[in-house]
Amino acid sequence: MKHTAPGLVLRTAPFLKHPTDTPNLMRQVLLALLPVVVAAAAFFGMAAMLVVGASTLGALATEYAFGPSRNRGSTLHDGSALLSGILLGLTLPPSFPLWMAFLGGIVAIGLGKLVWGGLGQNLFNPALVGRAFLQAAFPTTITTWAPQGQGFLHLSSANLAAPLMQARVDTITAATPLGLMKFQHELTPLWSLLVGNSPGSIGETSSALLIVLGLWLAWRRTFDWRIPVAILVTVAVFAGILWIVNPETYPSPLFMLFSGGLLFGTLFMATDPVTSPMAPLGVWLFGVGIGVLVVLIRLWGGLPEGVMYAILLMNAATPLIDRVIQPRPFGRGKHNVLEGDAR
Amino acid sequence: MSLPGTAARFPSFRHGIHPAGHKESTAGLAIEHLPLFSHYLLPLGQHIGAPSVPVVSVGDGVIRGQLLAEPGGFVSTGLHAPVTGHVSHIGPRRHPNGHLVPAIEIRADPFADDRPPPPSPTHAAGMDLGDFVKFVQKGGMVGMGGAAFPTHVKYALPPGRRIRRLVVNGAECEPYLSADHRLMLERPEAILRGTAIVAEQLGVEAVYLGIEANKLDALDALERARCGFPDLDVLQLVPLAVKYPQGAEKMLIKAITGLVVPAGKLPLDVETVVNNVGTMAAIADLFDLGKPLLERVVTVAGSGVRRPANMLVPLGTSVRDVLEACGGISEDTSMVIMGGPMMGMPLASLDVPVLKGTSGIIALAAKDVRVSGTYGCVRCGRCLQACANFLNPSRLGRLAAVGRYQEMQKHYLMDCMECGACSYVCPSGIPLVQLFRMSKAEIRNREVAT
Amino acid sequence: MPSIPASSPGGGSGSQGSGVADGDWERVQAEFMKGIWKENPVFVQVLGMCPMLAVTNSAVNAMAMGAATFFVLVGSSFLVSLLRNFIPRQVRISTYIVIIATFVTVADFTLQALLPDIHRELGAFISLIVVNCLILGRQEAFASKNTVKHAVADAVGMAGGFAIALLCLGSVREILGSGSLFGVSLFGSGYEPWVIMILPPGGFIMLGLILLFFNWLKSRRAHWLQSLDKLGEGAR
Amino acid sequence: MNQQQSVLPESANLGADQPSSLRLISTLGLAGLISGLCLVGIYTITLPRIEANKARTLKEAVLQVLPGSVSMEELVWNGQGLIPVEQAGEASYTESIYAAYNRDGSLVGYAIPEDGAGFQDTIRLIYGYRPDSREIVGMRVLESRETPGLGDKIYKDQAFQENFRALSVSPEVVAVKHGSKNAPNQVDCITGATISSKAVVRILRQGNQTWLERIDKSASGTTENGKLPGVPGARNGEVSVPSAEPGIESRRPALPAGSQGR
Repeated sequence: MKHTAPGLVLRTAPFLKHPTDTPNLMRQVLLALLPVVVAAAAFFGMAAMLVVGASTLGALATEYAFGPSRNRGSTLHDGSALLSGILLGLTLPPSFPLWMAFLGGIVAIGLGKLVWGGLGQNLFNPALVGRAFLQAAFPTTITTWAPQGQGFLHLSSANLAAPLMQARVDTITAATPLGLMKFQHELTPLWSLLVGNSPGSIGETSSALLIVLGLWLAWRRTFDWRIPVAILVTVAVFAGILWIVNPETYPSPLFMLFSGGLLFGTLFMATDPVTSPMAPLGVWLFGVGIGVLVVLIRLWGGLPEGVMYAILLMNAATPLIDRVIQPRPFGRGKHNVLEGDAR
Repeated sequence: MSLPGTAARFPSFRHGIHPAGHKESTAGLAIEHLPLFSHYLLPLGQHIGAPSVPVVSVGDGVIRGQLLAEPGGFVSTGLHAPVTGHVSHIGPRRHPNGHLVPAIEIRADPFADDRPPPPSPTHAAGMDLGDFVKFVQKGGMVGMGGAAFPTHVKYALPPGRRIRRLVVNGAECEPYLSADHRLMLERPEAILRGTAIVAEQLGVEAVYLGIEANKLDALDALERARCGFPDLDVLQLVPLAVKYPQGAEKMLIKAITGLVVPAGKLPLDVETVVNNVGTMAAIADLFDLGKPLLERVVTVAGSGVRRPANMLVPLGTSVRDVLEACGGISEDTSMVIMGGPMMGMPLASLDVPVLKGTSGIIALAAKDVRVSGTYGCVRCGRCLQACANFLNPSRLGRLAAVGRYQEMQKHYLMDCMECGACSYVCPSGIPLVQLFRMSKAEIRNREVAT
Repeated sequence: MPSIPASSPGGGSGSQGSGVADGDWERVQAEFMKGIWKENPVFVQVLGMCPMLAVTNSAVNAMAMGAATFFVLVGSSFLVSLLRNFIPRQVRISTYIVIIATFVTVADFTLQALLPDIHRELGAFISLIVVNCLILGRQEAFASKNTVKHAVADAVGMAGGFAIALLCLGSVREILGSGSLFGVSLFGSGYEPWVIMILPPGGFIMLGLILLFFNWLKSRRAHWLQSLDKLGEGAR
Repeated sequence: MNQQQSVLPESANLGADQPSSLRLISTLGLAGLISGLCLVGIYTITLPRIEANKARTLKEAVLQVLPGSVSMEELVWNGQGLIPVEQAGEASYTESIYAAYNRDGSLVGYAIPEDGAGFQDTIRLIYGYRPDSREIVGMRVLESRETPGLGDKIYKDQAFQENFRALSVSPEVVAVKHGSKNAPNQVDCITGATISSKAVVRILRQGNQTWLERIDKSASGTTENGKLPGVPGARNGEVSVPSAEPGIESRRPALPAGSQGR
């Protein structure tokens, strides 16, 4: 029998801990992104993988170089930089120059996260900051879409543009379903939106796959299910009303839901806990705001796609929402305390 | 772990968490008696409030049940000799919380008669409330769920106030613990008897006994036993959803009656009093047997314990003795907790006594002591969903980290009951409760200073 | 007018010159240098942000704005300092504004006559020099309390510092945003311009990065001085 | 006294030396007076240069959008016909166009300035219209704040400019998707800058709506030798203007309102 006291660990209660930790959450999202990357490879070939790789590399390098100087590289382990890098890559067109994707990764982590103070401090989703920067810096290149099905090994000459040099646009370009809708008033059939064989960003193609992944993440409680529900329902209802009023002018709500980056942005960007409100009511407000903005920008704005700006705008509103919508502490309600003796 | 359905079927409060129960290893084990040990250490301050005042001196012989120290004030209780022997020391000794506190040490007489003394019942029925309160106080009764709040204080009503409801707490929501569970299974009559005594004294209109749904066998045992108590026709046995912190007074009241105790107020303000099942049984023993609080049921469990058990432990027995009676602790034990794993205290040494409020001794092997990394708060909001008090632990944690205590007060820091639910769920491993405790202490210090 | 060895309330960094020619020249130098580096209006005091962000999308524009500001600031500082004992305190701000506005209008017309293209690019921001807080700030804080010599040194330093900052920002933004510097293409025709850099957000981003860099330099310097102190203590 | 004021200006001025209101007013008045004199001076000195600059810019633009022209004349609409601006009364017109002539003094076409909303801000442009072929033969953006790299292609993109070398005005000018121009009245949009391209087309149509009918009306009264009604002999001698000399061709020295920057 042991008589000496063991080397006891002294901590304060509670001593139990829910097994989910932050790297774990990041890993779950990364796991969910794996099928997206595989699907992108199938649709767009090696080019898509290289673009995602370049942006991820940029993100990781920045996190390493400008992260905490005392324990360099320690923040890489939480996986958030990796996640931001991959997410950014997936929002880019497959024929995007690799150097721009790399630059986007740097901006995403540098301006999107580190200048705010690192994980959990940033106001905007880092991947979307990177994308917004690229959109503003290289507006033409980022809206040049390659068609699908050119073989796995096909690399656009734009992909391989030398650093700082222009992407020579291939002769073959394609329009996204939203671009067709906005500028040509052509609707892409729903079936190809679901399967994903329509041009667009690397990660935004197969709606069916994204829905499955979203359900899985919601079931795992990796993200707050309220956000996607709020966004998608708002878009469906808003677009549905417009469609019923005037089906000639406005696309059907299903087209709105399954086209463009709505599903991808909803599932992987809007649900970023750092940049969304905390209290459930605030979360609903956040989701509804994104949904309304997406429809407004898509139908009346100057751009075919509005998910990025919608999410960024609501990111900016998040501190305000969190300030206004607070949980009311237990026992501080207005209700009469002696009422309620029903049972 | 509760099934998703249980939360819906049984009443409960809102928010809270569902930690793994870990109760299987001890829930089926009958309460054992502990052999006699040589030393018993009784700190004078085992409860919230003023320490008791010794009435014996070093060298005095004492017999089991003899008063050692009388209440040192109104919020204070008596202290009794758990064994027959003599007083070997009165002076500072190590309290489980690590401080040196005045204590009475008793060297047990190995040849003493350890048969229980003949019962000397006191009839509660004839007492008025004042005498009843004094009697309970002298009997050393404290809340045995863990907080060790002197029980009689809850019964001492300010003039003009009355109690309509008595809520008996059989929730036992802390993981690992099954002491109350076993008590309800093995001594349902004592619990009901104590409940009846208190209910009659207070003249309540309703009596509830809340039990979490993972202990429905205890509910059955009480249901069977209640036929012996025709007076207790107002008693309702209420199965509750399995959720932490169901056993917190305010949460239990909310779960059972739907009443919300206003923040900063007591259950008394909604004309309710809450007592633990262990306290009820002890009160029954006090009146029926004339036995003050001498011993209590302690769950000894956890991956570091060789032979988990529920033990009836005389107060003052050292933790080391209790653990050795359970086969000792394994070599890889890295943490011993007094109380439950959510709100208990870690022990730096095993040579500390079991107190009136010690509901469990949990020894955890290194593999179960989860030392999680700490990351920045990712604002996931899980702590908001966990906090039964509907606070915003994330924001409070951020404020605490930069020392903005006044702002924390504005965000209702003082409503926090330190149940640990937020720390439990935090994926970033932020020691929220620890930050809140420190902040509260800092706020109190500043208030004292001004 | 007697030369006054007063401490400079505006800068406070004047050396302890005691009216002797040598010391005075040192002080003039100090007043000049503080605007260039230690109290740089943009990088340290963060003044004059409106023109800073609006017109620095090319090096030429930045230089033109810098020159116009230089002219206005030096001119008005000279005049304000010269008239400082004549202008009653109660109407000093109004008078400064009149003086500044006159110089601004002169600059505006001159630019319009001589360099119409640049004037078109800078647009209203030339007229808006009048509300650049840097200029009125120097009058109130320094020129109105110091001799002409020091006031001009201060104005030259401040305006020089401002122009240098403008040029820094304008050069970086032009290089990234247009691939050229002073209109000379640096990377050939294949360069992909970063459009955002010649838009206002690019101004904000670059200014932020430059401020970051300056603060980093400052903290490094403070750190370095601290470790020197420690070394010195250790040696003792 | 001086010294005291300089060292301690505030306390010194606040104390015994409280200046009279007269002193305050006269100081301000003096400052204003001197300032005003300075401004008048600089205005007088720079005005000719500024006007010359503007006139040159305008002339360059007009001659550029109407290839082959060497001189120009500002015309306004008086309700019946187009008349030279110097013959119109002061308040009788609000907008004007420019007639341009070749070396022989015969009419090349009209330069029509017009503006309208672009993607970010007002786009101001001038375009050349030849009534004989009923074509737009040139377009120049005078002022715009379109997005650099995208919208600014409306004046930087050579291919887009090509659209306006021979753009038929009947039927109406329309914008089509990049690469699908197949009729003389179509304008090929710039990829990625559809809104700016369409804005240009919209502004052209707006200008056409205002002026084409008036030009036609005037032309119907025009004699064979290219003389404008009401302007007998206007094309002889008067029009060949030394190119660099300011302020002669167009009596209204400024570009249409707003061109002076903002």
